[in-house]
Amino acid sequence: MTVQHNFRKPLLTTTNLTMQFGGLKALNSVDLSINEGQIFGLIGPNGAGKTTFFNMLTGIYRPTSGDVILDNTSIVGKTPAEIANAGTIRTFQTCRLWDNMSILENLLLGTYMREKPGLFQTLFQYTKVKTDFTRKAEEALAVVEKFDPALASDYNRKVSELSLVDRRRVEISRAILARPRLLLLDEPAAGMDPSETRQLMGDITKLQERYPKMSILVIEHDMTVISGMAEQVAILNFGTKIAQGTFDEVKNNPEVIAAYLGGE
Amino acid sequence: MLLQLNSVSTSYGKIKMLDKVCLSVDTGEVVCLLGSNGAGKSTTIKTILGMVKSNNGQILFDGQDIGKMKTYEVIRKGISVAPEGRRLFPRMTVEQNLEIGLAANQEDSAELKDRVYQLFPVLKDRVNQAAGTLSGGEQAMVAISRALMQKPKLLILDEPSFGLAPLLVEAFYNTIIEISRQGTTILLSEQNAGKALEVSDRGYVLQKGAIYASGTKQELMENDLVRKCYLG
Amino acid sequence: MKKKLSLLVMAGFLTASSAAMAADVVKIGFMGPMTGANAAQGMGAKNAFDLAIKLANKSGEYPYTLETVALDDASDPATGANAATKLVSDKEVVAATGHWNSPVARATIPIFHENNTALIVWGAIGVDLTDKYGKMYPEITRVCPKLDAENIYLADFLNEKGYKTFSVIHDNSAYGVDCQTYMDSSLKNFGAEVLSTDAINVGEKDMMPVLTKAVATHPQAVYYGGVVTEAALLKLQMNKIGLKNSLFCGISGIADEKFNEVAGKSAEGTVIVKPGDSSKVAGWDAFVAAYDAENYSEPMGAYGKYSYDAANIILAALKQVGPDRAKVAEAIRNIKYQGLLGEYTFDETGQTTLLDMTIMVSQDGQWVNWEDSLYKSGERKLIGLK
Amino acid sequence: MSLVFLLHLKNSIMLGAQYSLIAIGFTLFFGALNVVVFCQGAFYILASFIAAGLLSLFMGAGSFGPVVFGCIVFAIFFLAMCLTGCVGMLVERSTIRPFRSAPLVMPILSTIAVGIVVEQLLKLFYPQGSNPQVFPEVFPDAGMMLGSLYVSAGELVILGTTIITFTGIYLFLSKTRLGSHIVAISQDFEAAHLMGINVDRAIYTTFFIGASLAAIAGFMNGIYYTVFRYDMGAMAGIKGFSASVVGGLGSVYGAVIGGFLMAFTETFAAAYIPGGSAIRDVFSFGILLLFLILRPSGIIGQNSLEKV
Amino acid sequence: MKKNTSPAAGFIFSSIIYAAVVIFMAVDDLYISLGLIVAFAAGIITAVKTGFWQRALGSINDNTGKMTVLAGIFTLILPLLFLNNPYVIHIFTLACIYCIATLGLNIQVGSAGMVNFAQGAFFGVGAYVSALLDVHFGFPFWITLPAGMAAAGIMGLLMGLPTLKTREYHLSLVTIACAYISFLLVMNFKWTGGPDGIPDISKPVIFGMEIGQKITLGSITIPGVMTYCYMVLAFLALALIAARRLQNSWYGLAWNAIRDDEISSRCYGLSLTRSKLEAFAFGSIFAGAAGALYAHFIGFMSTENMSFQIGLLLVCMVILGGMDNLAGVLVGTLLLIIIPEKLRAFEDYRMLSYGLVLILMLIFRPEGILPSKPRMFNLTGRG
Repeated sequence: MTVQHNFRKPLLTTTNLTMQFGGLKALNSVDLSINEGQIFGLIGPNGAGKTTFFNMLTGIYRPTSGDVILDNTSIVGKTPAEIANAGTIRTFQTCRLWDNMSILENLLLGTYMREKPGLFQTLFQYTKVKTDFTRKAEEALAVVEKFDPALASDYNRKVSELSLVDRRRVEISRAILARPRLLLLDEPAAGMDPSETRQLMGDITKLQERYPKMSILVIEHDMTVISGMAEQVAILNFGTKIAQGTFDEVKNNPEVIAAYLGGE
Repeated sequence: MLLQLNSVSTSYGKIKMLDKVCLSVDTGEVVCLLGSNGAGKSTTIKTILGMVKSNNGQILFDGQDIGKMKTYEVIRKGISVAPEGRRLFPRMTVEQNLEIGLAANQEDSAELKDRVYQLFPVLKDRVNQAAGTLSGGEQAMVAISRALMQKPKLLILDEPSFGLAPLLVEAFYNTIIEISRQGTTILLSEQNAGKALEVSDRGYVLQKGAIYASGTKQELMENDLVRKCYLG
Repeated sequence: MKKKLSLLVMAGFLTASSAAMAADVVKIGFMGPMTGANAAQGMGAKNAFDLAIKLANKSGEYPYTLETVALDDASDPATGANAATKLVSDKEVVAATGHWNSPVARATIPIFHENNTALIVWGAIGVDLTDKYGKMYPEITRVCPKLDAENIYLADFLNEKGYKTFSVIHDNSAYGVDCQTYMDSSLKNFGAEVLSTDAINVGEKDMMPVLTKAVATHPQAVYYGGVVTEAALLKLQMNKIGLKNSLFCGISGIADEKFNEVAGKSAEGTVIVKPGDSSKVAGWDAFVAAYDAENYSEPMGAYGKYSYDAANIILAALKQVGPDRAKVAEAIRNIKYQGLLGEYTFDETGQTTLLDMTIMVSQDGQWVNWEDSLYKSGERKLIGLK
Repeated sequence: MSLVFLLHLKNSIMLGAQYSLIAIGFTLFFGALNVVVFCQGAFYILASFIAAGLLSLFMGAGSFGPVVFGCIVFAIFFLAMCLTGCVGMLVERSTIRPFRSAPLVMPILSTIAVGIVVEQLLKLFYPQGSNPQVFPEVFPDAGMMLGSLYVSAGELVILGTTIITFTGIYLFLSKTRLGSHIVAISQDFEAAHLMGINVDRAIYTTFFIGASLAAIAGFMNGIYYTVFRYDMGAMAGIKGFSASVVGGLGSVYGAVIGGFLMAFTETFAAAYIPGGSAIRDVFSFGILLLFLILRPSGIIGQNSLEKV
Repeated sequence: MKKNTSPAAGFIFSSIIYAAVVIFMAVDDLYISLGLIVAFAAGIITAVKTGFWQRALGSINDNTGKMTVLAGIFTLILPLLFLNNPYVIHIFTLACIYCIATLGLNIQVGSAGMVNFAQGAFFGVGAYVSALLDVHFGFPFWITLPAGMAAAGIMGLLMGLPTLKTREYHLSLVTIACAYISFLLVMNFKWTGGPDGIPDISKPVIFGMEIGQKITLGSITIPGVMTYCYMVLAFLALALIAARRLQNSWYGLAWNAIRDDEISSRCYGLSLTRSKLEAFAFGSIFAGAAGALYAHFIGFMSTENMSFQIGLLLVCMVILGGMDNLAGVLVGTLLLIIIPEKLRAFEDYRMLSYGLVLILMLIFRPEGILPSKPRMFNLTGRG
């Protein structure tokens, strides 16, 4: 049994979540519970099923069995768009931005789910659309500025021209602009050097402070990266959750050491 | 030197993927390539195999410049690969998968098949099963067997422990040692540094597309930064 | 700056074109398909038209130079409308003749009417062109026979020969549908029976389903309303599927040597009706000689004589009233003109009263006038008669 | 069964054979490159032109004994097929390979454009190209009775060719090394690369075969319907593509089933629905739309998961 | 964003282009037309080589407001220049009608990345519905036009349905199938006039005045086509405004997003179903409007004008001009309407050249003559 470290209500719960591709059990009966306002780390080596887990939480894959409850409602069978509207937003390991669009366009689209002018305003009251854009653009740039002011000043640049680190920053800003209740970050530090990683993790922690009700689920293969920030971590290996708890608890779990640190 | 990369750089569009990578693998060695996701391990392998063309630098294999060759030519020179994520042909049987491995090799298949069945006896019972229906461990075996069917001088293993249960990982690394002992040079790309260094003679650590550290097994294990970053 | 410059240039162009107006030139328009699938028909007619104008210029009977403005309608109503607009935009054009396709004519007729310019239809045979528009608009006349006339003529002929049961197949073009309508009513008028009616797509190659349906009814004759390609295919596939003993017949849409060429041996004995065989008309040989003398690269085709006569009718009207659009149009309507094919007058719908029709039969790979054929003489027997 | 029904059945089999062959080509191309090659119809009609041209040249050259005649006819068909295959390879090199990593719409558009170009070139530069062309009658005017149904020599040849071609394709893909490479490419393009398969050569082969299959379908069209025209390719291509989608894009068996299903629908709708013959295409496309709404993966298609 | 480029280069550039277009339209001779095309191409190459092209385009981009006014004036003057030559106005009007259709098609092909070959069919639906209501029921143009637009929009939605679960290649096939199906159905039903088409479609009436009727003012006769031309221009202006607003709104952003990356879009709450259906519906409404304008302009509508070839032609226009760039779309449409009309003698080579142009464009300049660019936001106090 996992130990509850606080009494905030759970936002996301998975029960017996299983995904099978042909003969391959990518995920085997995973139970997980994430509370409101929590930073949760999901750790495991490559191929442990972390990304598959995300794909099920966001509706891209339909689980073979098991259930995903977001805020007391099952999201199994819902489309990714519906799940996003319910408050789950993710980033991608390979950084899926809209490559032919500018930084600002990408960021603006992050706010897509919020209230916005409809068809009538678009066609007949275009100034409303303009002011809406301006307002949201200002907000978007304020967010991305926190990561890198250079990005905010060069907002008309195509994202395909950006470096990997900058793309990652744009992607995370875009996710935040969607005001998620549950933010899923898929290896946000991939391709960064240790100092960049540290900075990013610091930024994420600050984010959590700014939006205290938002829960963040971070995938990492390297547990040291999130050691400082995650309140809870769960370890996945070969599709099975092998441990859960605070970083220190998990770190000393013999099974984890055996599996994850390679038997040292 | 069997394989040598002299200051190889690669970029994808405007984004730089590899930055002056120098790397060498000697005959008979097991060399590991370490680094976290996105550090450039896969790009390095793709560049060696000619899937991605390098902008500059030189790639020598067996004394020949393979930097401008097409992938299949590189592979026919004697490099074979068990790719990341296995990449089996899911609707083909195990046997058919192995036979595809012969693409670069015109030799008698029976002998080669015997050799892999000796390494992985389990596969013998699965010969006519579609590869997509195998379990994760079996798929990993097929992937390596398929690469071995090419009788490579250099075997590249890209994340072979991907998604494997700890027990299997252990067994797997034993097999790698066995393959190496039979005389195949191995370049091993791993995220799991501890495990990989255990079986390697030497290693390179990649970070943001550049070689960040290199040395023998001992040197790397003792390197503070490497320990801190990759060994937990 | 540059804007003004461009306006100047523009103004220059306009002055240049209006200067040309002063010259003594009278233009007569020709429209027809000069590109696309029906280009052969259109080019032949254009050449014959051109010949008429050339001869008129040579005759010296006109105090101005006559000029042909030949425009392509590409068998497409929209293109035809463009061409018609171009013609009426040119103030020197006094009258025009046009079109092989009825839909194109339907699109251009209102344009000519609005501009009080005469249009003589030389090749489109849709009934409504005169029955409806000719009646409404005095500008519209036609020198070729209407589609129903051809069908009545054919039905009459076959009835006389003793054909009583028919299968009617038509393509789904305007032409095909009209053929079906008029053939159907004509056959019924003569007491014949239509056993099956079926439509095919233009461009269809697989006639087997419709033919198979026809096989079941054992008709004495299969009538096809459509054009050459599909007709040849039908005839070829008829022989394959067991309709060898039914007559194949049609109207002028099939009247092309291409049919015999494509259908090969299977074509033998096909009966069609087409606009008159003119070889017996007085003055025909002189006309052909004149045409040949001009060394046109395309043969005259079946409709050349109509566009030739249409041109001459316009010229005659021009001679009577001078180059004025409205007057020319009026004069054409009331004309009595001895043309190549006979004396032209127009009834109240603008349709020529000249009836010019011949039965042809395919004999040894050629269309032969019924009167001269081995079938008439009894050496060969028409298919499908008991 | 009445004779009329049998005749309709024969018609649909003859048509289905053509659709299936074209559809197999689509499926092979799609497997190899994940592209839809919209100019399959152009190969189909091009082959008819080449074969008919060569045949009429040869038949005008004089008379031959039946054995020599047969051999030469066969050689001409083979030559026309190979030429079409080469055009297929050329098309791959010039208008499909440049778009291998481009958005999917690019090869769609470029192959549609190639289809137009081939069609127009035939129309404009083949002697009398815009006219209907007669396919020379090379088979004896004989046949046999199957019950009450007469089957001509040409039709028997078509049937035989269909069976031989289907078997040949099956054997090629399952028993030969090159065939298995093509299958491997269709299952995982990158892995095939990594196994040392000369992917470009295998793709050339695929295009050669695909275009040749379209060529065979073109010959069948000529033999059965005797007349063809430059603009008949486009529709045949679209029908073949529809057939491969109905059957399940990527599956050779699916293509065969889809081809016959489309042909049956079309022929019987034309035959038994009043007024159906003029709008027969509406029925076959209707089947396509139904499948896309209800079962987009086709009869034998498997749903593939998107890689994220 | 620097905004100090002078409008001069843009003015000179557009004036030259305008003059060239006007001269080209005025010339009637085939060989002069050909010569002009060659000269024009040479001019463009020189302009690109000397950098004038880039400078001019930059200047136009930076002075959008002034340039729009200039373009507006140019366009309004154009018909007046050809007072004596209604034929040119006729062609220009046709081109403008097609522009409305391609603006709609651009929503699908350019913005949302869905190649739609059925735009010709939607054009036809708009035209037929409007024409049938007019001819059979005598409804005025101002009712039949919206009806035609609505019918086309509904058709667009229906066609969108089978494409929802499918991918690019299926989508193209569906549109091709729909183009053929609608063509065949219209062709084979009696109440659509069948192959005979619908003749005698009336002209629109506004304030008791029939548009398209010639007006005589003293010695000057204004040809009927002139008034129709201005009406079409008014519609084109409306269509442009609507297209621009859609493009620069949440709709446009969403379409671009689903074009670039469907999965990513879905994960940000964009409903593919909704966006695609909207793209189909809006795009076909434009086509429906164009069709209705066409039918009442020519006064005759037949199936030739809704064939698959028309759809193909429209796609060519969008690709040639520049996908997702409204100005580009207009340029592409004008080029592909006016040049073939001038080179009618080469009509037989038209399809061949479309095919070749399409291949060459895709290989060498897939972004079209005027490539699309990211939306430029000018935020105060930034950059």
